[in-house]
Formats: sequence, structure tokens, C-alpha cells
Amino acid sequence: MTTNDGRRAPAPRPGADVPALDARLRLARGDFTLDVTLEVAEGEVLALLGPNGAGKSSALRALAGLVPLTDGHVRVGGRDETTTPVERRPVGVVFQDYLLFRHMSALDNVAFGPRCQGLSKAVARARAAELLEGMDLSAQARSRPGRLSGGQAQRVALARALAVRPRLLLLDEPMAALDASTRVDVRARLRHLLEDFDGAAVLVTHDPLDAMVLADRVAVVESGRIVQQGTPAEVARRPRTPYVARLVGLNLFRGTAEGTEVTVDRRDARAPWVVHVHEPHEGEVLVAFPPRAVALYADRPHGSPRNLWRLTVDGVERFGDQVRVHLVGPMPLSADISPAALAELGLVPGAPVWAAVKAAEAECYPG
Amino acid sequence: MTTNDGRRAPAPRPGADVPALDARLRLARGDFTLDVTLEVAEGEVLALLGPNGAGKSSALRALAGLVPLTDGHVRVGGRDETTTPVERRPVGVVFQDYLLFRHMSALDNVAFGPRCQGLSKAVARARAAELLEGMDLSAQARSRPGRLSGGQAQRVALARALAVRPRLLLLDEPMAALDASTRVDVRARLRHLLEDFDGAAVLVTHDPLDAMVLADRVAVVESGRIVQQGTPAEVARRPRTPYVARLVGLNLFRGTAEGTEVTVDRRDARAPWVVHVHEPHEGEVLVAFPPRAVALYADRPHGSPRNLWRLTVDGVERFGDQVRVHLVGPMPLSADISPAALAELGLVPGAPVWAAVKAAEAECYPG
Amino acid sequence: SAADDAGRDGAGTASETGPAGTLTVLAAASLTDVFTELAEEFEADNPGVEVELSFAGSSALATQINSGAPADVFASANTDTMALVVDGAGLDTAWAADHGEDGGVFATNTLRIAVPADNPAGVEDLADLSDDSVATALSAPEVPCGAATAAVTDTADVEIAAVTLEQDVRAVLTKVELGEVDAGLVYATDVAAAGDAVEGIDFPESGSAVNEYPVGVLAGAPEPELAAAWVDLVLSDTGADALTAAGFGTP
Amino acid sequence: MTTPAPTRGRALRARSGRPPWILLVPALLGVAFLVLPLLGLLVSTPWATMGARITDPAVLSALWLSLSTATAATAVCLVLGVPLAWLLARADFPGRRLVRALVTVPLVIPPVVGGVALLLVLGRNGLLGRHLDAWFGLTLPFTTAAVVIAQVFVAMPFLVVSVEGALRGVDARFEEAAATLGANRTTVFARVTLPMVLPGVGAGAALCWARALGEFGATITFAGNFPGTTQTMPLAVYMAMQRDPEAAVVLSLVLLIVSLAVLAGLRGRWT
Amino acid sequence: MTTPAPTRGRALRARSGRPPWILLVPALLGVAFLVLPLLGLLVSTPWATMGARITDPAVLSALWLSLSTATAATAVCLVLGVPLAWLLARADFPGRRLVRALVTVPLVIPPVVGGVALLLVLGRNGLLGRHLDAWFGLTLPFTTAAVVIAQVFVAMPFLVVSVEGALRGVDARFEEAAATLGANRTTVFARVTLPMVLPGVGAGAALCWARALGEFGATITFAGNFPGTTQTMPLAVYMAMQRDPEAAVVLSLVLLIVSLAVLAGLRGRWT
Ligand SMILES: Nc1ncnc2c1ncn2[C@@H]1O[C@H](COP(=O)(O)OP(=O)(O)OP(=O)(O)O)[C@@H](O)[C@H]1O
Ligand SMILES: Nc1ncnc2c1ncn2[C@@H]1O[C@H](COP(=O)(O)OP(=O)(O)OP(=O)(O)O)[C@@H](O)[C@H]1O
Ligand SMILES: [Mg+2]
Ligand SMILES: [Mg+2]
Repeated sequence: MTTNDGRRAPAPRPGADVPALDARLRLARGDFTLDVTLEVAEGEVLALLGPNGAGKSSALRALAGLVPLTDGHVRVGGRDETTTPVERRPVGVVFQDYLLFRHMSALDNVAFGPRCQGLSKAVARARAAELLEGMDLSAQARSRPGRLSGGQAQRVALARALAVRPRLLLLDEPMAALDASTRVDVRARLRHLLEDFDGAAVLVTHDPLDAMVLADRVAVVESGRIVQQGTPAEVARRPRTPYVARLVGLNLFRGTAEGTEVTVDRRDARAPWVVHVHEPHEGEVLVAFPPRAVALYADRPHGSPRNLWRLTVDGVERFGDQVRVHLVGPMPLSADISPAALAELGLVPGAPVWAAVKAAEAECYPG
Repeated sequence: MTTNDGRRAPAPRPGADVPALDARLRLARGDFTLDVTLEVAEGEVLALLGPNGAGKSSALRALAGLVPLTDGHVRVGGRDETTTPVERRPVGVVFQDYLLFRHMSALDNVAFGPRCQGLSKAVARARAAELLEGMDLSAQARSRPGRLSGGQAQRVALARALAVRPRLLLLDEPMAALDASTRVDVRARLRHLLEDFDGAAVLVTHDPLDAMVLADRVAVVESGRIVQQGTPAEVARRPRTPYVARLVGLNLFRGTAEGTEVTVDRRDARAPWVVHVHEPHEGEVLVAFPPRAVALYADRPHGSPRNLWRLTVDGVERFGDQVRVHLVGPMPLSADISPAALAELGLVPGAPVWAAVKAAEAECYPG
Repeated sequence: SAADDAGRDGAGTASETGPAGTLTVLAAASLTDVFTELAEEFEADNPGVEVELSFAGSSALATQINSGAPADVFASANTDTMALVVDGAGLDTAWAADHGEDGGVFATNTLRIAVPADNPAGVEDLADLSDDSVATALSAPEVPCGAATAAVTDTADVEIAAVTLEQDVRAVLTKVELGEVDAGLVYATDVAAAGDAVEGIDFPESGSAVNEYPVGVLAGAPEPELAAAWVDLVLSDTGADALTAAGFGTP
Repeated sequence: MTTPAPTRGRALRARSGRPPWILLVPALLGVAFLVLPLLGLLVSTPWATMGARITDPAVLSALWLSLSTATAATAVCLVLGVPLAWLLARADFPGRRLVRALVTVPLVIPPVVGGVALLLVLGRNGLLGRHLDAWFGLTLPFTTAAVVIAQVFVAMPFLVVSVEGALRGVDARFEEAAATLGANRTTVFARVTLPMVLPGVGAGAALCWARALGEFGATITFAGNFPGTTQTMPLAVYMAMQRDPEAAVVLSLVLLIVSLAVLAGLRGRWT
Repeated sequence: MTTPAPTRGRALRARSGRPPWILLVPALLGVAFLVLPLLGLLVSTPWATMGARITDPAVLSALWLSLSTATAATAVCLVLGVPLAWLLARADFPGRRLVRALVTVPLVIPPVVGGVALLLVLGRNGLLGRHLDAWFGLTLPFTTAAVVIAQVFVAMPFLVVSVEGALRGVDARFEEAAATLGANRTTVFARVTLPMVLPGVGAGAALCWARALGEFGATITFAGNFPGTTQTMPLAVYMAMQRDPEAAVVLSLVLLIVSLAVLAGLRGRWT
């Protein structure tokens, strides 16, 4: 189990067992209410993952002091900052579209924070130059933000946020404005930079890959609540909500286990729908398996798979070098098969098909 | 070979061998010049893939008549439209952020085009209502764009573009504004809708997955030129430029083949670097293999892999449930291994390592 | 010349005590030419004295004075406005005791009919203006010239259908100069100033409304002696000559 | 380090601080600059006579004339000024910079001179006016139409400058989107651009209306001063000033209160 | 269906069409409205005497006074008006709507009445003026300072309205970003907000300067009409009008040309 793979153990200060960030955020924005509790250790990166409008940005803005809490607290390094004004919080923020000041050079953007902290112009610029150098941006120091590429702009924004030496680093979708090919590089770079940061970091993202690569821990936010927390691998393997399952591309069902039989909860419960799993469980559980674990047959197969259902093809789409078949029936299911298999099975929307899943492939865990 | 997997054969009109779109686009924007030739058959979807600033949007805008050509032509269904003003081209455009008119309901947005074509209000609205119904948006017909979700807004934009019954449909990053979880659904839906469209469609995207799922053919644009064309599968398997290789996650080298030995082109050519491949080739070739085809060893292994190189670890990042190791040496390489293997090998940046690739895994094709 | 002598006489007493300082005179706009000329004279006669002239509509000046403007002399285009000042900020009591509680009248003005140079409507006397086909501009009854106009039309027993009631005589004259109206009732001084652009027509009833220009030294004047000297100059023969040349009558 | 127990109930607002004095002081001075003169007027107003005056039919007729001509002038400004603003913001033609500077002419020129200029052009003997007279028997000066023309002349810059600013703020890509849907430039303007700049047009119209309402110099010169047809409130104020400054103050206040009521009522919607 | 051979060489511009007449006609009418009166003035100008007049020291002194007071007034408007605009755009306080309407007061009020109002407040017997006099021996009316004050009063609304509009257009998230970097509200304003709205401030200052330059009524009432100290160009125009309307036209043109030169020179930078 690669839960944290030891890459960067949170290093609490000797004798201090307070988390670097300890926050309970409650707030209302119109009809929407947010209520989340976040704890992040020193050197740890927490990713907030969630659909549009889940409240990720609101949470980040509350941590920065940009929106008021109705209740709760924000403690950074054990010190209460709940009512500290924005400009005096020990916080650095990297905004989604970076918000670099267009009328200043990259250097002046980075030196802005130190200047505001009362450092002299020379000292502030020296610190900024050092940070930019550390990010391979010395050549761009005099450039206006308009002349930077997306990846460069992101690093300048990060340097600007780090220049105030924050204890808490907040990043709101730092990769969203980048194109797919530079993303890979930028993501790797950002990872290195985050590894060097010794405060707490909270990262908002839509992209599960970002969360996987950049974060030590993932918190999934839906409708203003945290619905799942854990290491990226845990969350990816054992999603707790359809949103997460869809995000990581799994079939997910909630049901009640009796031994190795799980009866799936269904709205219309005429005929019970049962999934066989490998290890025995009792009570409320979740069952997940990847689309590639689903085998399709035109005729009823006679073999080992313990789960065998008759379903109907709803649609077919090409997905990388695989084909994803959407099935409907008692429960909707996705299956990934090879194009050759597709041609052989002659799957067109409306066609009946047998779907088989080995019990060993169906991961079952308490719901 | 699933080059086109028969899903939707271009259906030329009886006796007409003219492509639905036949364009040569030459233009200059400041220092940047674009020079591409595009041919799209009826019912075919062409994806333009390329990095930021490659000229994808410029090409699309030139097709729509929004930027003038310096040279070339645009023929749609055999008719020359090179100098037709925007508003009289048989073209529908879906813009990146949709650009729905905020002061009109979804219905009026869709009815706008037909109205401009001179249809009466009632007829235009009837057509719009029909289109929206076909996209499952009847319930949202009276909503202002501000109240639509990203996926809904995208469909309204598509309906609006289709309402003018264009012969050429242009889509500029139609998925970019959507979050990762809705993207999967929206992409599938868009595919269905594109399948029903019988004109030519050109789709600009950053995301190789979009290109794979939505397009019949991919043209890769870099610096204003088309550097590669082909079916999505071909492009993904046999990238011709580092950009494409990075995009689809392959290691790619250009070199000269003599039988099954490929000598890789290198700037500093002190010691020749050779990759062994399975099938014999002669002359200029490209060699590609996926990171998961690279096995790593702490000590020199004695086995079948014909390619064995001594490299240095540059960095390690978690990638899904795998770990991606970046290697440097004579040539940079990426390798995907399991976290268990990582722990066992004790790979830290700077550590030496042996990398092995089976000749059968290295795809070789003329460069 | 005689005028020069009179000027020296007028300022004679002051120059013996070696006057110096700045004399501030607020005067009706219609006095611009005359007072500018007299100021040069006054300064020549009293080296070290500077005359500051501020011209505006009489009522605007009255407002300024009643708001405490630090001025020495007020020359109004009509007695009503002077009365506003007398009731408000007031006149210098010492000076008023000598020259009259309501200031001293130094000039008069009578109405004339002004017509464009080519007299398109063929106007010959006041009665012609009652014809509806003759577009006529008059001054508004609120302003002195308008009051005078009312007086002469009463006397002449004609009713004039004006197309506009202008804010001051100058505006009436502008309309005549530009040919926008066929005739206007203005002061004799305005006809004189307008030169060839307009033609003035006298009419007998004009004598029934003689407009009087009063002048006075203001209460709290910073330079009461210079002010008195200025008023003396205006009332002197030199002043009278200048006024006559500009078309004014003198009392 | 003791941490205060978080307060419950009302918002835990990170004390955002009141506006800094270095901005607040000049801002308040600015307000004082605008309000004090108004206060001066209010203090010196003979309130007792107020009632009688605002029911005086002559005042009511001037007020009505002012409101109706200012509204008409605003309408004309909208019809001419919005397309002009569009031309300045969107079309590319030689001399655009000059035209843009010309738009500010009515601001710089003293209104009385503006009135004279209008007479020189549209007066009975004016460049155009003489033909209007000869061909159509139309004379503009001394009519209510002349009041509107004078107001349009002085108030137009406000509309044009505001609307042009708003047009520059509009994302031109929406216009492109409309063009790809088959809309010609007129349709794009009417159905896409205009609805998008409506707030800017509203703000411009409000400024324009206020300026037209306060217009005096050009009106009295070009349109003359005749109760009922051309005597607007500012002219009535001026006339009252000649005899009875207190009455002038009262009339100004009436004008001011009416216009503040209208503007406060309207502006809330646009900003 | 024959397709024309594509032309080579110059841009194959999809004929974007000239502006539609339904917009062009009113726009040109609008321009005509602004230009024709100017033309009227130009035609009736006695060009022969122009040279003599613009070198007349009295004219030069008035012109200089006008330019310097208008510039000073613009500076004062910037100092007071920009913070006021910021307050209206950013701070949330009761009565904001009223203050916003009050800003338009100087537009509506006839300038002469504005001058009276200033006298009522700042005159030697005014609400404040009497204390200024008693405590500091300071009297404002009839000084060059009074000219500036009158101009500030009438020109401030232009600056405030323009700058407020520009501030509303600024993306407030940049200000938030600055706050997270430790900038207090003053620093945010000075180093982030202000640089971002500079074009709007420039446009507002240009309007403000133009209005100050053309100011007549409030100036002559509050500051008087003393050559050299308070007689600005519009007042000189008025005086010329009393004697020699042609001279008035010439002086107006001088004023106009100077201001157009300044504005055309400056405005190109901001828009
Ligand atoms: N200024 C605001 N006023 C009122 N409601 C708001 C405001 N900003 C956000 N909301 C609401 O708060 C909820 C959460 O918004 P938030 O921006 O935090 O979501 P998010 O998770 O960041 O979404 P996204 O992924 O789209 O950025 C939404 O329902 C939104 O409508
Ligand atoms: N209006 C313009 N004027 C001058 N150059 C421009 C303009 N718009 C784009 N360019 C330049 O044209 C080139 C191509 O831009 P284009 O927008 O077509 O790229 P793209 O492939 O769509 O990029 P992206 O993926 O970032 O959207 C770029 O180098 C850009 O700088
Ligand atoms: Mg967000
Ligand atoms: Mg693009």
C-alpha cells in the first residue's frame, strides 16, 4: 500500500504537536453553505478536489481572510488568525489566473510582498531576484507578465506568494490555465517547488492527476462538505461518491453486504441486484471496479466470473486505444474493450449483451 | 488497425468528389505566420491539436472569415468562400467560452441565427426549440446563460451554431471551460451530436483525449505549420515531434536506421547512442516507446532486452498509481514503475540506474 | 487739455499726501470702455496707484459686494441695483453724507431702436414694432433696460410682441447685429459701440425713461480716499467727456 | 499562546478596516466641496416663500419646459451620440483622433459663444439657416426647438464620451460571434452591442440630461428668453437674480431637487 | 458553379463592409452638430486681425491664467476626486446613492448660482469664509485661488464620474491579490488600483480640464473679473462681447485651438 510512500514525512517541530494548519470553516454565500474542517501538517500538501461550485475556492478564500466566516476558526502554526485581516495573515496565495500585476515587471511583482512588509527596495528586490533564480526565471525578471508563457507566469505567481515567507500556501487551480503539453512539465516543476516548501499547503484542483502528483492527501469536497479524505491512492482506489468514481473512471455502487454478496441500493427495488465480491463484509459498503474489469459477451458465457448480468448497450465511444461501452439495465455500467472485440461483438446502441466481472476485481469497502 | 473503425464513413454526394472543406490558409499576425492546408470530407471531424500559440485559433478564425487571409482559399462544398463576409459564410462556430449572449434566453440565443437569416420570429423559435429538445435542454430554454452549467452552456452554443444549418462547423476548444468530472459526460454527448452532423467539422483542442474521442482525423499544428496528420490512433502511436510524444506520453527519438539498429541524432555526438528495434528499417526514422516499457535495474541485468543503457535519476513523481522516473544521460528518458519497485531500487535524484527496453516495444517508423 | 486739468484737479488733494495703493472698482459691463480709459488717466495722475477694474452685470456685482467683496467703488447701470447695495453692504457713510445716500448719478442713457444695417423691415418709429411681422427683441423686464422699455411703451401706448426678452441689452444688440431680429430696443451707447453693423433710430418717447447710472464709495472700502478721488474723476468734466464720447448722457 | 474562543453567531469578519484616512480625508473634502455650496444655498433660502414660489404658474411652466426640453435633448443625443460613439470606438478611419478631440469642443467653448456659433449657422442669416428660411420658411431661433438644439450641443459630449468608454469595455468577441451567426453590422449593433452597453448608455444619458437641464448660456443666446416657449429654469433663475437674488436661490433649489430626485431614482439602476 | 481564382498579393479580406448607413448617418449628423457651429465661428472670424490679437499681452495674460488655473483645478480635482470616486466605487456606506447623486449637482445648478453658492459659503461673510477671515485673515473671493475653486466646483463631477466608472471596471481580484501579499488599503490603492485605472483617470482629467477651461459663470460671480488675476479667457471673451463681438469670436477660437491641441495631444495616449 503506497499510502504516503515516505517521500516527504511531515516533520513536526520538536515538542510541538499542533498542526501547521487547523481550520474549521463555516460560511454562507447566498444559498450555499460551506462547513469543512481542515488539518494540514508542516510540509504537507492537501488537495481539495471537487466539482464546480462545491466550495473549494470559498474555502481557500476563507483561509486567506478574503471572505468572512460565520463560525469556526483558522489557526496557523497554533496561532489564531480567525480575525486577522488579510494583509496580516501569514498566508501566500497563488490564484487561478495568477493575477500578476500587469504594470510591474516579474521582479517587482515578486518584490511587492516584501516591500509591503516594510523591507527596503533593495532588500526586497534581492529576495525577489533570489526566488526567481531558484525558479530558473532570472532571464524573465524584467519582463512584464504579458510577455511570459503560462508556465513562467505560474512560477512567478508562486515566487510572489512565497516571497512573503508564508506559513500557509494556498493554490487555486494553479494548472488550469496551462495547455496539456506544458502541464506535464509545469506539474513536475511545481512538485519540486512544493517539496521545498516547509509550511502547510492547500491546493484546489479539478484534475485528479494534479491531486495525485502534487498532494500528500486529498479531501473531496461536494456541496460544501468533505465527503472523502485520504491519500491520493486510497481515494482513487476506493471512491466514496459517484463524483469521485467518475473522476477516477470507476464503476461504483453503494449497497449492503452479507458475506461476499452485496445487494446494491436501488431506487426501484423490484428485483435485487447483487454483486459478488472476494472478501466477506457486513453492513453498508461500497463496491468499485474499473471499466477494464468488465468483460462483454454476446452469448451467456460459462466460466469463472461470479458476476454476470444481462444489460443493454446505450452508447459506444473511443477512449484512447480502447473503446468504452456504456451499458444500461438494472444498474448503469461502463466497460472498456478493444476495438477488435467491439467489431466482433457487433455492439450497437440497443443491443443486449452479457457483462461479467470477476469477484476479485470488485473492491469492497465500508460505505 | 483501428484507423477509422468504420464508425462513420464520409459519405460523398453521388457524383461529387469535392471535399466538404478544402482550404489553404496563409496569413500573418505580427511575427507569426500561418500556412496550412486542410481538407475535410462530409461528416468527417478534423481535430487541430497543438501547443499554445501554434495558430489553431487563427486557422479557425480564418475559416470563419474573422481574420483575412494574405493568400490561399477557402472552399466549402466546392464553392469559393474566400472573400465572403463572415455573416454570409455557411459556417457555424462554437467559441471556447461559448460567448452566449447574456441578455437573451437560451432559446433566443439559438433563434438568433435563424432570425438573422430572415426567418420569422415564430419559425426561428420553433427551430431553436427543436434543436434544444434534441439536446435535452427543453427545460433550460427560458434560462439566461448565467444560470446554465458549463455542459449545458456548451450544448446551447452548439445548438446556436447548428441553428444556421452550416456546412462547416468550427469548434474552438469546446471542452476547455468544463471541469474534469463533467468533461467525460459532455465529451460523450458532444460525440453523439457531432456524429449526427453531416457537414465538415474542425475542432481545436489541447487535450489529446478530446482529439481521440471526438475526431476522425488529427492534424498537429506547430508554429503555424501542420507537422503531422493521421487518425488519432496513428498519431498517438507514432508521434512525429517531441510535442506530440509528450502529449501522448511516449519517449521519442529521431535517428538513422541500418537494419534493426537506429543511431539517434544528438547534438553532442561524441559517443553514438543506439536503439535496437524489432523490424529492420533504413534511413531517417523515428523510434517511440511508452514509459511503462522501460524497466529499471540497480545492477546490470543479464537478460533478453536488447536495449540497455546506464542513466542517472533526475527526478521522481507519482503518476496515478505508478511512479514516473525521469532519467538523464546520453538521452533523457521517462520510465513508469510501481511504487514497490521504487522503494526497492532506492531511486533518489542523482542515483545511477540501468534502463532496459525490449526491441519489440520500440516502435520504429519512417521519420 | 481741459479734461486733463480737470482730472488733475480731481485727484489733486490726494496726490499731495502721496497716495499709493490699489483702488478696486466694480462697474457695470456697459462702462467697460469709459472706465478703462479713465483708469489710465487716474493712474497717470497718481503714480503709485493702481486701479483694478472688474466688469460684470450690475446684479452679479451687487451680489459680490453684499457677500463682502473687498471693493472701493461700485458703479451700477441702474438705481435699483444700487439700492440693493445700499440696503446690503451699504455705502461709506462719510462719503454718502457728501454725495447722497443712494450714490451719485454720473451718467444717463436713453433707449433707441436698433435695426440691422439694411433695416429689412423698414422700421421708422416705435409704433412699427407693434406689427407682428416685425421680429423684435426686447430686454427682460427684470433687467433695467427692460424696465425702461416698459416705461416707453406705456408712454407711447404701443404693445410690442417681442420674440424674445433678453438677459441684457448686449444680447439684444447681438441679435440685431446678426439679423436674427428686425429691430430691438437698446441704449444709445450700445448703438454707438456697435458701429456700422446696426443703425440707430431715435424716437420721441425715449425721454420718458431715462436710465441713471449711480456710483458710490462702498462701506468698508480699503482705500476710501482713493475711492472718493475716483468718484470725483468720474463726476468731473474729464469723466463727462469720456461718457459723452461713448454715447452716454450726463446729468 | 492562548487563542481566543471563536465568537459564535455573527460573521467572524477579518477586520477589513475602514477606508484609510489618506483616501478618506480627500474624499470627504471632495464631498464637502460639492455639498457645502449646496448647504450655503439651503441656509440662505427663504423657506417661508418656498411654497408660494413652487406653485407659481410661471415657475411651473419654466420647470416643465426645462424637464421636457432636457428630455428631448437627451433623446436626440442618444440618437446621434450613440452611433457617433460607436464610430469612434469601432470603426477605423483617418482623422478619428481629431473627431474625438472635436467632441470636447462644446465643453471648452464658453456657452454664450456656442450660442453665437449656433446663430451663425442656424440663425435667420446663418450658413444653413438662411436656406432653411428660404426653402422651408423655417426659422429656428426663439423657438422651443432652438432650446433643444442648444442643449444638444452642450450635452452631447457627455453622452459620447461615456458611451465610447462603455463600448471600449465590451468584449468584441461577442460581436464576432453574432457575425458568424449571420448578423450584419446593424443587427450586431442593435441586438448584441447595444444591450451589452446599456448601463454605460444609461450613465451617459443621466449626465447628458443633467447638463441639458443646467444649460443657460447657449440657450439664452440661441433661443432667447421668452416665458412659455424658451424660458427654461436656468433662464428663470438668471432673471430672478437680477431683481431678487433670494428668489433665484429658491428657483435653483427647486431645479436641483427635481433633478436629484430623478437622478437618484434612475442612477441606482445602472451602477 | 465557377469559383473565381483567388487573388494573390494583398490581403484577401472578407469584405467586412463599411459601417451601415443606419449608424453612419446619425453619427455623421452628430459630428455635423459639433463641427458646424465651429465652422460658423471660423467663417465669421476676421482672420486679418487674428495675428494682432493673439499677441496682445492682455489676451496672452488671460490665456496663461486660463491654462494655469485649469491645470491647477484639474490637479485639485485629481487629489480630491480620485479618492471620492474610490469611495463611491469601493466602500460600502449608507447614503452612497445620495452622495453619487450629489456629485452631479454642479452639472445641474446654473454656474452663476454656483458662484453665488460659493460666495455664501466662502465669501467674506460666508458660512466658512467669515471664520477664515477672522482666524487667518484669509479672503478667497476675487483672488486667483477663487478662480481655481470655482473651476474645481464645476469640473469635479466629470472626474469623479469617469474615474468611478473606470474603478468599477477594474478586476477587484487584483486588489485581493495585493492584500494577500500584505498590502494595506492605501498601498493597494496606490500601487495596484491607481496604475490600473490610469487610462480612466487620464480621460476624466482631460474632460475635467476642458470643462475648467471653459468655465465662466461661477468664476465671474465668485472670483470677479480682474485682468491678470481672475480674468480667464472665457471672461475676456465676455468682455470682448460687450464691445466687439468679432473680437469675442477670435478669442474663443484661440481658446479652442489651444485646448484642442492639448487634448488631441494627450488623449491619443489614453484611449
Ligand atoms: N460572491 C458570491 N456570492 C454568492 N454566492 C457565491 C459567491 N461566490 C461563490 N458563490 C457560491 O458559492 C458556491 C461555491 O463557490 P466556489 O467558487 O467556492 O466553488 P468552487 O468549488 O471553487 O467551484 P469552481 O470549481 O467552479 O471554481 C457556489 O454555489 C457559488 O454559487
Ligand atoms: N490579434 C493578434 N495580433 C497579433 N498576433 C496575434 C493576434 N492573435 C494571435 N496572434 C499571434 O498568433 C499566433 C497564433 O495565435 P493563436 O491564437 O492562433 O494560437 P493558438 O494555437 O490558438 O493558441 P492557444 O492554444 O493558446 O489558443 C500567436 O503567436 C499569437 O501571438
Ligand atoms: Mg473555484
Ligand atoms: Mg486558441
